[in-house]
Order: sequence, then structure tokens, then C-alpha cells
Amino acid sequence: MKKLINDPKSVVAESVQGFGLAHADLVTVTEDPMYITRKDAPVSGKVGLVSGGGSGHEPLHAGYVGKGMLDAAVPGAVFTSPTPDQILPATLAVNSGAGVVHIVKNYTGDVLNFETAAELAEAEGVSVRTVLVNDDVAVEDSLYTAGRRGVGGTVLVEKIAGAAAERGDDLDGVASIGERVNANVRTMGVALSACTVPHAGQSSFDLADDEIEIGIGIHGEPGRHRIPLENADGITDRLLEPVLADLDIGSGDKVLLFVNGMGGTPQSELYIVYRRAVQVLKDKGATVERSLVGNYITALEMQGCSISVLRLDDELTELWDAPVHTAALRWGA
Amino acid sequence: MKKLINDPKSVVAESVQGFGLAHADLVTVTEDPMYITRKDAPVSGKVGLVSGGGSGHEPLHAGYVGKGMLDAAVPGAVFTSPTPDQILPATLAVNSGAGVVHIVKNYTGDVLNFETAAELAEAEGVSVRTVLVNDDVAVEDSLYTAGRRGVGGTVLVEKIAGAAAERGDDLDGVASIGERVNANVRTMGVALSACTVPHAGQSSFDLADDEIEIGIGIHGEPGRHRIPLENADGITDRLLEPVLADLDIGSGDKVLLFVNGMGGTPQSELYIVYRRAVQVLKDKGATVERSLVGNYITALEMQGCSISVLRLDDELTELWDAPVHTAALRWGA
Amino acid sequence: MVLDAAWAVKWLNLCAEAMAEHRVELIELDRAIGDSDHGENMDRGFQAVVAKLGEGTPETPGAALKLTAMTLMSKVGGAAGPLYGTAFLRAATSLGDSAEIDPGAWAEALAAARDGIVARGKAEPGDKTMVDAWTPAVDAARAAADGGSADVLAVLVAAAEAAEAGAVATDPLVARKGRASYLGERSAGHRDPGAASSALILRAAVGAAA
Amino acid sequence: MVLDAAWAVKWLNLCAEAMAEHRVELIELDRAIGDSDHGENMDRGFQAVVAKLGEGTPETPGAALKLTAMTLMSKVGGAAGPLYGTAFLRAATSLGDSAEIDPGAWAEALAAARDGIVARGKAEPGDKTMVDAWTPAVDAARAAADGGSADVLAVLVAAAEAAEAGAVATDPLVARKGRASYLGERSAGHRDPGAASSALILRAAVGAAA
Ligand SMILES: Nc1ncnc2c1ncn2[C@@H]1O[C@H](COP(=O)(O)OP(=O)(O)O)[C@@H](O)[C@H]1O
Ligand SMILES: Nc1ncnc2c1ncn2[C@@H]1O[C@H](COP(=O)(O)OP(=O)(O)O)[C@@H](O)[C@H]1O
Ligand SMILES: [Mg+2]
Ligand SMILES: [Mg+2]
Ligand SMILES: [Mg+2]
Ligand SMILES: [Mg+2]
Repeated sequence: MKKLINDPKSVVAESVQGFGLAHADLVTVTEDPMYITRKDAPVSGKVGLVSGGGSGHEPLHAGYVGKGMLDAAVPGAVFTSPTPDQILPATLAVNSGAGVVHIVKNYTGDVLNFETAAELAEAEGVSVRTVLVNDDVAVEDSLYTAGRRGVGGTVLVEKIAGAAAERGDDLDGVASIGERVNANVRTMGVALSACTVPHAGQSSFDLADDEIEIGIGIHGEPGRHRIPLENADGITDRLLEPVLADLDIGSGDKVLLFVNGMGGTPQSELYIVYRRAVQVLKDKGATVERSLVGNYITALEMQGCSISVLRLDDELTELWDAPVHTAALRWGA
Repeated sequence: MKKLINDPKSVVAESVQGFGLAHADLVTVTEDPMYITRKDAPVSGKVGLVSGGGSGHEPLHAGYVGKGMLDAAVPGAVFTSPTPDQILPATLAVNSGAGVVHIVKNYTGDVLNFETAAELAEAEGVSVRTVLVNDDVAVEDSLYTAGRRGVGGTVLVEKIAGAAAERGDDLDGVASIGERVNANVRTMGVALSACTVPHAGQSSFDLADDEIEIGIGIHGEPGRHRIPLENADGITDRLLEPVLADLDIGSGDKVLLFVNGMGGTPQSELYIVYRRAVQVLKDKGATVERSLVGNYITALEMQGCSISVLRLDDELTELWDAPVHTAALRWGA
Repeated sequence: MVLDAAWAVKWLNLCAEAMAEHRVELIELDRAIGDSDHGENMDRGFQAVVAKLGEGTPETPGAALKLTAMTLMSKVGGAAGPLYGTAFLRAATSLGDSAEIDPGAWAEALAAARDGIVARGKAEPGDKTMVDAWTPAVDAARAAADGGSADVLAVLVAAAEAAEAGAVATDPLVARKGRASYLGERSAGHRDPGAASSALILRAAVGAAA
Repeated sequence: MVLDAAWAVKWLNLCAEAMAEHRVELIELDRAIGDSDHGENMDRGFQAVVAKLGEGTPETPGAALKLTAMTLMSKVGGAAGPLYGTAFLRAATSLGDSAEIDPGAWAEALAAARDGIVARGKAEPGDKTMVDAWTPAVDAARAAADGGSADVLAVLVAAAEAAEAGAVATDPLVARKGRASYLGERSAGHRDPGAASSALILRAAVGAAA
């Protein structure tokens, strides 16, 4: 295992410390228990937004703390959801009295830990609503599984719900915007290589030189099936097809197209995938109104990408365009 | 070789096309010969800024085209500097009459091709000044080599010279700001793994599982020497030492600290390096006034990083802070 | 042999030893069908339990288990943290403040733990989760305790053996809960990491009484 | 055998064949001490030359070389593009519009090419660059052409052989120019890719006359 780290046990703490030093204008880092809050939290009268999950998906979530997006991020160990004793103080810290929305990716661990924290927060008099993100169409038969995973769509939920909170929507309003984004976004991912969890010291799966994993999540877990390597256009078609089918995207639809790198794939390749995805959407009669291309929700140094499509309406577009100022996403502010 | 590409021969064209589609609000892509210009080029009365070089370093340079930074980027084949027949029209396209500055990384190929283009542009009546970037302290004995390479410092030169052009400095003024940045920035890099040039289909060098390359550039070339893997703090110290020595950084100095990922290294690791670099600078009595952490000048999917330190003065700080709106760097606009 | 506070503390320390010893093995199991963290999570959690126990000895088995529950809840994270946290909490509640545990009470504590896991995780037997270790363990403990006169060590052994068999029996199953469920059919042919760590925990209970 | 426009066109086509055939080998050489692109660059450049030649046959050798110069300049990029571009341009200028090249004129055209490379790249012999192929080739061609009566094929062969020997002789050198110079001592023990491609070009000139 080759990594720029000192000790597998201190990866998260040191990385978050570095993040805090680099972005001291935007965030405050609390170390024990660890969470990251917006510098000016709690923002008076504003609904607070808290997200979190295992580390290793950077810039998610700490990179999205700031004006127009999250009020707090709660990092767990690598690929391990955080604990209630982190989530609770983060929730209390960003509650201005207007209540707090938890944005939770649908994994058993995340759900259970946030659930406990929400209960504890409610017991302390803070109203909490939870938006569960489960946009991953790779999970079929979701009735017989833990359900669809929260993947790329999470970034879009956090941005758009964050904008709703910033414009002054109330607790139910922010939660329902978040749910609307989740209902209208679907994602599918591919891995060209695995990743290595620092404490495991070993590649998360073994893939031959001419194989790729289709339908991967963001935890280095194997996907639904393994196929021979294809060219970028072929892979793009394969990822987009179930996304568009599940969303029933067709003529006249306006969408946000999000091509996300898993951490180890060069930007140039993401744009090749993006190019093909635009062609496919155009052929369907849909219009790509907004785009996001880059490493926004990753699985350490995994090579691969995910494609997310969000069906836009005027309000979602407006909220997407609203100012945001975080370490990893910034415009208009 | 596993890449999200269709054909090694079409990597650059398709990637730039995708880039153009994703950022149609910011840039115009000209395909044959290929170059990327700022949407509103030429900007009346403003000195034009053109940079370029081999592809594979994304987001450099196309990602820096836009308000407050470059007017045009000229991409060559992967790791191959572009040709005069691309650089010349790009230069002409962004000349508003105030002349054009070429920002050229110091590689024989880049220097020669830009030199020819500058001559041709002068012949067409356009005044051209060239800022040569050569910030790589890994190149020792530079008298007996092609000279120091242009690496991480390039991003800072482009940003700050771009801000000078945007505020209305004249041709010599913009060039001299660029040169001042170059004179005050030094960089050193490390590779944990090699990269694979698409048309070569093979890793650019072979590195054992417990070895790293110190003093690498951004073209997948081996570095000055190979050492056993160390921890992040040790590597950081090793990279910073010659950078600070060469710049003679000491007590009271104000600096911009730039920790750059080579493309395949997770952001979390870059922040671990950043954290240590801040400690070292603090111990020297220097203040980190500005920071940049991320994948800004890469070598495809190489794992590793570079550390750049720029000695700041009030004017450079002000120009760094000035609004910039490009695909890869954005604030204040 | 009596199951008292000293036994409980010894048990929890042996759990920590087992997790440290089997850390890599549990990571390996989780690597195959999950995200490679289960061994690390359990090791971190039980090290924290040991540290907590070092701060002062609990007076009853129930107090020891409650402290364990709170510590696992706040240190493990992931799915296992809340599930084991709930399990130990329910077991603690079931034991109340009795100073010594008789066989029947122990079987009921195990049942409470299992029910807590099911309440939180909604898994059914056969879903390839830790429930597949706990359920046979509960059945075996109850059977062994039946009549109330049974030897407490025999109950512990019965539970441990049943949990171990239950863990092994997850090998061919297709996961329907937890992270492994995303793999669908590809999850078959691998042991569930949580079932494996559950068996280690129940085996440690035997060791503490031996 | 006369070196006329037809020979020049054949030469350039053979260059393209040689670059395609040795593409991987040149990439390998550049991979060791550079950035793995030399074979790709040269192949791309000479394919473009062939395409250009297909659009209409040049009337003189000089015209063919000028067209080659302009094409390489605009298609190769990197260090090799401008260097070979200048080389072919200077050779074309040296040949003027003569329809046929005599041995002495050819030797001088090679010298002009070499001087062009040196003027652009500032490399000296021994710096481990293409200059180390061209310089012995110029010397050998001049020696072979000496007296003016020599067989033109003998001049071409002398240049090719000297270039090949020159390329081989770069193996032990430490690079002082171009990308390989960043490697310092680590550049020793590898052949310079540009010297290797130069030898291929001069060998193709023989093939075209044979
Ligand atoms: N819904 C559930 N019910 C019971 N046990 C579960 C459930 N989901 C997961 N588990 C158990 O948790 C184990 C995984 O724990 P761990 O790897 O620590 O957490 P995570 O899956 O969040 O990475 C699984 O092997 C399984 O035994
Ligand atoms: N200054 C120079 N003078 C002469 N030849 C040079 C010089 N610099 C580089 N070269 C030649 O160019 C070759 C490399 O060409 P190429 O790989 O196509 O370009 P790049 O180095 O830009 O990737 C070297 O092998 C060497 O022969
Ligand atoms: Mg986990
Ligand atoms: Mg090159
Ligand atoms: Mg796990
Ligand atoms: Mg090269």
C-alpha cells in the first residue's frame, strides 16, 4: 500500500486538521468528537443542514460546508459512518432554533447512527428531519436488499437543499426540496480499479487488467457484475441507460448532468464520458441545462466514474444556480 | 492499460470537446487547429494571455481560461507541446491590440514551438512577450540541463498575471508580474506511482511497491532519485526543504502554500501533506497567508503530489485575491 | 463458576483480545463482500471498552454491559456500532442490577440482545447478517438452560458453538441486508463478517468462565 | 541513380514507413528517459507528410523537403517537431530549386540541417541528442562526397551508417539537453530517441535510392 499518510489510524484526524487549516475562513473544526461546522454557524433563523458519513469520499462532506450548502459535516473513519456522539453535537451546534435537516446516504450504518442522533437531538428539543439519499440504480431488487445506496445524487441534494435553507425555507420546506432532488436523480457507477482502505492495507477487490466492475458504490465494494473493458462511449451508454430508464427521461426533459470521478481518474477522461453522455441525452430529446464534471464524491483513489442525471424544474434550477461558497463548490459568492 | 477513452488518438480532441460542451458559458473551442479561447475574447483594451503545452495536465491549461486568468489555452497531444499553427491563431484571436503574453513552461518543445509562434505573430503585427516558468527545484545543475522545468508554479503565474491583465496592466506590466511570480515560486514533486500515456499503453516507469520517486516532473518521467516509501510528514519535509532553501524563506515571510495532486491521489492525502507543510513553515517563522490544495496541474492518473511555495508581497496577494472565473478556479466572480 | 461482574469484565477484555487477534481476518471477510472495515471497527470499539473498564470497575454484569453498549455506540460507527450497541444495551437492561447471572437469565439476556439487533436492523434469519449467529445462539442457550438447573458454563458453550455454526452457515447465503446485499448473488460463498465477530464475542464469554 | 524529386518523395514515404514500424521502439526509448511520446510524434508527423505528398507531387527535392518541414512543424509538436522542421527547412533552402542533387550538395544539405538543429536546440555533440546522430552523418557524407566524383549512393550509405553509429554511441552518455537531462546520471545507459529516429530517417534515404 502506497499512500501519503503517516499512520492508518490518524488519516482522518490529520486530513481534517489540514482541511481546517486550509479553509479557516470557511469552517471550524471540532476535534473530539470530530465534526466540521460552517464558520458562522448557527446562522440565525436558518434551518441547519448536517450531513456526514464515512471518510474517503472527499471532498464530500467537509468540502461542502459553507454558505449555501451544509452547516456541518460529520466524518467517520474511512468508509465507516460516524457515531451519534459526533452527529449530535454537530446537530446542536448548527441549530439556530429553526431545526436541522440530516442528509443521510442510505447505508445501514449511516441510517442507524443518524437515527440515534436525531432521537437524542429531539430529546434535547431540536426538531430534526431526515432526507435519505438513495439514487443508485445499480441496486436492483431493492426490496430484497438494504435498498438503493446514496451516491452521486448526494452532492446535488446537499447543494440544492442548502440553497433552499439559505433562502429561508422552513424545516419541512428544506426537507421536501431535498426529497424532491432525491426523487429526481439517479446514478450509476463503474470502477476500472479498486481502492485501498488505509487500515486494510490491501486493494478492496481484485480486477484483471481487462475487466471493469459495473454498478459499484463508493466504498470500494465490488459492483453487480464484471465485464470486459470497453471503450468510454460503450461504458457511458451502459451507465446511462438504466439511469435514464429509471427516471423515464425523454423528449423535452431538462436535466443536470453530473459526471463524477471516483478519485483516481484524470479529468480528461471524465470529459470524454461527459461528451458521450450529452450526445445520448440529445438523441433522447432531453436538454442538458446544467453540468458538473469532476471529483466530487469519491472512493479514495479508485479509478472510474459515476454518471448522475437530475431532472430539473425551474425551482431546482434556480436553487442550483444560487450562490454557494464552500471549499469544493463555489459560485456567486 | 485501463482508461475511460475511446481511442488513444482521439483522447485530446474528445476530451476538449467535452470540456467545451460542459463550459460553453465560459469558453469557445476551435477544433482545427485546436485551441480554447475565453468566450468574450478578445477583451477590448486588455492584454491577452495565452498558455499551452502538452495535454494530460488537466485542469491545466483549458481549465484556467476565463475572466481573470487566461484568454486562450493551446493543448498539444498528451505530454507533447502544441505546434505553432495552433499557438499562432490562438494568439491572434485574443489580441485586442494591447499585445499578448505567452506563458510557457520551460521545456525544450514548449519553448521552441511558442518561440516560432511568437515570431509569426510579431510578423503579423502582434506584440508578444514570453514569461518562462521554471520553478522546479528538482532540477539541479540547471546549467548542464535544459534548465528547470515549469511545474506547479505555472498555475500561480497564470492566476496572478491574469489578474494583472484584467486590472488593465500593459503588456510589459503583465509580463513583469508574471516574471515576479516565477522568480518567487519554487516547487518540488514526488510520485508514488507512474502514469500511463494513452498512446504508449504502458506505465511510464516501474516502481516497486515500497519505493517512491523524488523530484518528478509532470510528464511521468522518472525523478532525480528513488527512495524507500516514507510517511507523509517525512516526504513533506523532504519536498519542502529544497523549496524553502532555494527561496530562502525565513522568519517574517508571507507565503502562498500550494499542495498539488498529481491526478491519482485522494484529496484527503493532500490535506495531510498540507498540514505538515504548515507546521514546517510555522517553525521557520513564515506565515501561510494563502493556500491552494487540490489537483491543479497533473500527470494523468499519477499518484503523488507537489508542493509549491510562493513568497507573497502585498501586490501579489491582492492579485491572487482578485476575481477569477474559470472552469477550475473561481472566486469573486 | 458464577457469572458476576468480574466475569463480565474478563469477558469484555477477552472480546477485545479476540478482536485484535482476528482483526485482519474480519477485515478480509468484509473486504470480500463489504467495505473492509469490520475488523478495524470492532478492534477500535473494544479497545475503547477496555480503556473505559480501566477507569473503574462496574459493580454488576449489567453495568459492564451498559458501559460496553455506550462505548461501542460512540466508537464503532458503521452498521455494527449501533447494532452491537443496541444488543449490549438490551442485554444490560434484561439483566438489571443482579450481581450474578443464572443460566436462564443469561439465555434471556442473549434473546434480548438478539431482539435488539432485529429491532434496529430489521434482518430476518437467513439474510446473512449477525442475526444468523445470534438466533441459533439464543435457541441453544435457552435449550441448555431449560429447567433452570443447568450448568452455566454449558449454557455459554452451547451459545458459542451455535453462534459459530451459525456463522459458518452464512457462507452459502445470498445477503439481503447490510452492505453485502448490494452484491446480490455474488455475496454467496463468503462468510458474513458480523456473524463471525458475533461468534468471537460469544466464544470469549466461555473463555471468561473457564 | 539520381537524387531527384521522385527519390525525395520515395525517401519521405520510406521515412513514414520506418516511423510506423519503429513507433513502439521509439516510444520505449523515450519512456526510459523521457515522456513516452517520441514514436507517436514522429509517426503522426510523417503520416501527415505522406498525406500532404498525396495532394500533389513536388517538382524538386527542395520543394519536397520544404513541404515536409512545414508539415512536421505543424503536426509533430514537442521538441522534435521544431527541430526536425528546422532541419528539413534548412536542407530545403540549401538545395534551392535544383532538380537533381549531387553528392556534395547532399552533404551540404545535411550540414545545413544539422546546423539548423543546433541553432534551434543549442545542443553540442555529446549532449545525448539527435545532434549526436547528425554530426557524424555530416562528417561521413562530406568525407564520402569529397572530390565531387563519389557515388551518390555511397554518400547516402556513409551518412546512414555514421548516424546509426552515432545513435548507438549515445547509450553511455549523460544527457545535457532535452527532457532526458532532468534525469542526470540516470539518463546514462539508454539510447537517445531523437538520435535513433534520425538514424531511421537517414537509413530511409538509402532505401529510396537502392
Ligand atoms: N440490517 C442488519 N441487521 C443485522 N446485521 C446487520 C445489518 N446490516 C449489517 N449487519 C451486520 O453488520 C456487519 C457489517 O458491519 P461493519 O462492516 O462494521 O459495518 P458497515 O457495513 O457499515 O461497513 C455485517 O457483516 C452484518 O453482520
Ligand atoms: N536541445 C535539443 N537539441 C537537439 N535535440 C534535442 C534537444 N532537445 C531534445 N532533443 C531531441 O528531441 C528528442 C525528443 O523528442 P520528443 O520526445 O518528440 O519531444 P519531447 O522531449 O518534447 O517529448 C530527444 O531524444 C532529442 O534527440
Ligand atoms: Mg463501513
Ligand atoms: Mg513530449
Ligand atoms: Mg464494513
Ligand atoms: Mg518525448
